[in-house]
Formats: sequence, structure tokens, C-alpha cells
Amino acid sequence: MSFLGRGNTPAGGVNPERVEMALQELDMITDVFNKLVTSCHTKCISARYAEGDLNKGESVCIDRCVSKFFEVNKKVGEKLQTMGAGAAGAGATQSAFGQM
Amino acid sequence: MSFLGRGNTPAGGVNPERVEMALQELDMITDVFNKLVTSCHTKCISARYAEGDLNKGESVCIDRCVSKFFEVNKKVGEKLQTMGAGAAGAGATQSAFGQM
Amino acid sequence: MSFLGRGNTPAGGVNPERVEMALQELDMITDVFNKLVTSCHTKCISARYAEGDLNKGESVCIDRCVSKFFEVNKKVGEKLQTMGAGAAGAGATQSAFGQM
Amino acid sequence: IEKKQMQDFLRMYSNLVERCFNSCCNDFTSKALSSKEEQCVLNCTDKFLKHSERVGARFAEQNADAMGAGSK
Amino acid sequence: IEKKQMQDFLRMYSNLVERCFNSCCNDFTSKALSSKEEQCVLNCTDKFLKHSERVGARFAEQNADAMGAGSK
Amino acid sequence: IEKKQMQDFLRMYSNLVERCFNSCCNDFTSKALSSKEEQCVLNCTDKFLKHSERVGARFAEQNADAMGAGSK
Repeated sequence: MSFLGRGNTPAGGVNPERVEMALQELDMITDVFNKLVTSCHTKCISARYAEGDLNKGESVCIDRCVSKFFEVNKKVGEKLQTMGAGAAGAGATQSAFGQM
Repeated sequence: MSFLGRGNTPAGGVNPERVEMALQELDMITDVFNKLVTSCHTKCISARYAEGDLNKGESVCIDRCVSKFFEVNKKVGEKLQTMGAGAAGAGATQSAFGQM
Repeated sequence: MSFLGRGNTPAGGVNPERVEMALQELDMITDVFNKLVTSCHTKCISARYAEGDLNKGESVCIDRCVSKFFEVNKKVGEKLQTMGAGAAGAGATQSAFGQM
Repeated sequence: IEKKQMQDFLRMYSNLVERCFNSCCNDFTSKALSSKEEQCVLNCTDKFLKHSERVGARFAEQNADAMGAGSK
Repeated sequence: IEKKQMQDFLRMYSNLVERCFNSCCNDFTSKALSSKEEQCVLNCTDKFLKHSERVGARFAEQNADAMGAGSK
Repeated sequence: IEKKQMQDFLRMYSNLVERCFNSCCNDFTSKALSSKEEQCVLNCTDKFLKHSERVGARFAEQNADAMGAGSK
């Protein structure tokens, strides 16, 4: 699965609704990416800023941080699916996680 | 008053502007609700996550937290009204808090 | 330079694209202003709220805080320019900082 | 409206991931989730949804009360 | 534009509620606001608006200075 | 799309200013940036961009892996 569980985009012509959906998905990915950047920055980067380069420890930490974040994303997605995500989100869950 | 001080919606046909306003109001309520969820989560939920259920203390805390949040909302609204909310917001204040 | 490096607006008639850009710029300035308010509030305002007025120390702190924030904004902008801001942002950097 | 619900759901989802990641993952000596971290994430998700539900129920009650008071 | 001002105002309002709630309310043994909490909320609101005004005034000055420097 | 990139860039820029200001500036006995603060801001900017790049590279890899696994 891709980050949003949309591995295979259905083929087809361009229509406005599809463009709209793609933009929405892009927004979502940007949002997730920004959260990832912020979380791993907090976890891995010392706030003293004695130098401008990433040191070895920070670099390794970032790699692991991204991995774990993806794993957490997967676990949360699975958990939401098994719970049906409550009444309100149920329909949306179907479509967003249908391909995971 | 309701959360946004709009107890009584005026009757009338559907027009685009009204739909737009309703969507804006919905956005605002969603925003407030999300802030409420986050604030009460911080105040009431232990970050250890030893179990998945809300315990008794957490549940009671949530109920009180929501009550207090509404009271604070009311106090802030009243205070803004008495202050006129400064030059810029004055017009907006009128319309948003006119029915409180 | 102004905060966004747009000292001189080119003359010309009103067209929708220009209005769109102006609104985008306004959004950006609002965003920066809100961040400034929040940062300086954190740095300068005691969270005890024993009184409603700003005391002398808080007032002086706010003035300096705004000054420093602008300086930091300038330094970050210059740094981004010299770095070319990486591959992705390069085009955007051109247009946003061209007039600094 | 439907589009908005979808967006709200996705935002809630990414907030949940962020929150549970930040609370549960503090050891970066390994790139795999430990079983302790995994349990923490599951509990965090579970608890957050129950929390949101309870807040939502109280929110609705308060709003209804306020409406009632307003129309008196 | 007008719609945007309204939105900005409402966002400011909800931020203010959130901020003052978080700073002033830490006791959840009761569901009513204590008089101490209430005073704190009023001061917090008052101070926040004065703070924003002052920041706004300095912001405008700095921006004007920067503009002036740019057109030299 | 282009407009969106511009917006994302500007948001990144303002986030960077906020972050580096908050981390580096803690002394308000003067209104000018000290040379120590200035160096901190430069390092903070530099490091943040390198951090974002590295996160981006890992993000892309993980996404590609996930896609591959999904289409198996």
C-alpha cells in the first residue's frame, strides 16, 4: 500500500472531479509530510544548533524515525478499520482504506 | 445562545451565499471542536496509554473539561463584546455576538 | 524590502489573477503575523495573568521581540537565497525573494 | 459537504498518527516498532476515539442547552 | 475580503478561548469556573488583545521601515 | 499546482522563521540579534533544510516500498 492506501490509480480521462480529488490527496500528503518533518525534528535534532550539518547520530535517528512513523501510520489505519471508526467516519473509512 | 451565538436561523429559501455562510460556520464549529478535543485530551488523558478504555477519573474529567471550556468561551465572548474588540473586529463582533 | 520582499507593486489594471495573488499574499502576512503574536506572547507574557494590562517589562520585551523576529526573518531569507533553497523550491525562491 | 467530511476524517487520522507517534515512540535505537510501542499506539488510538466520542456527546448537550436558553 | 476578516476574527476568538482555557483552567474537581479562574480568563483576554495590538503597531512600523529602505 | 507550490514554500519559510526564532532567541535585553543568535539561526536554517531533505528521501523510499508491496 502507498501512504494513503491508493496503490493503483484507475486509468481514465481527465475530469475536473478527478483533478479535485488529486489535489485533495496532495494536500493530505503534504500535511502528513509536514507532521513527519516536525515530529522527527523534535525527536532527533538537538535544539542547540552548534553546527549546520546533520551529525551521524541525527542522521541515523531520522531514518529510524521515518520508518517508525510509517509503522505507526499503518497500525493506526488497521485499528481504525477494525473499529469501523465510529458511525460518522465509517463511509469515508471504507473508501480510504479499502485497498490497504 | 448556541456555541456561536446563532440560536435561531432565519427561515428562507436556499441561496448560494447562505450555503457559503453555513459552510463557514461549520468550519468554525469543527475548528472549535478540534481545539476542545485537544485541550481536554491534554488536561485529562494520561500519556502512558496503559489501557485503551477511558477510566473513571478520565471520564469525569472530560465532562467537567467540556463544561469549563464552554464557560470560558462565554466569558471571552462577553469580554470581547464589552471591549468592542478593537477597531478591526468591531463590525464582525456585532454580527457574531449580536444574539448572545 | 517589505516583509515579503515586495516593495514596489507594478502598476496596472485589476485582473482576477492579480486579486488572487493579493489575497494569497494577505493570507501569508496574516499567517506570519499570527506566528509573531504567538511567539512573542510565549517569550514575553507571564502565564499567571495577575492583571489585564501589559506591565513595563512585557511592553519593552514585545518591542524587542518584534524587532528580533524581523531580523530572523531577514537572515532566514538570505540564507535560503544563498542555498538556492534546494531543488524543489528554487523557482519559487526566485520570484519571492527577487526584490530583497 | 461529503468532500469536507472526507477531509475532516483524513485530518483526524493524520492528527491521530502524529499524536500517538509522539507519545509512544521515544526510542530510536531500532527502526522497528517494539511490542511495547505497538501496544501503546493501539491503546492511544482506542482511547483517543473514545475521548473524542465523549467530548462530542458533551459538546452536543451543551450546545442544545445553550440553544434552549437562547430561545426562552 | 469581508468574509476573510470575519474568518480571521473567528479564528482569533477560538484561539483566544483555547489559550486562556489552557492557561487558566487546571482544576477539574468541579465543572463550574471558580472566581479565580474567571478572573484569570478575563485578564488573559484583556492582556492578549493589548499584546496583539502592540505587536501589530510594531509590525506596521517595521514593515514601513523596510519598505522605505527598499525603495531607496 | 504552481500556486500550491508557492504557498507550500511560503508556509515552509514562515515555519522556519518561527522555529529558528523560538529556538535561538531567548534574550530580550536588546533588540538587535547577537552574533551568537545569528549563528544559531543560520545553523538552524541549514540543519532544518538538510533534515527535511533526508526525511523527504526516506519518505519517498517508504512510499515506493509500500506501493511495490501493494501491487504484488
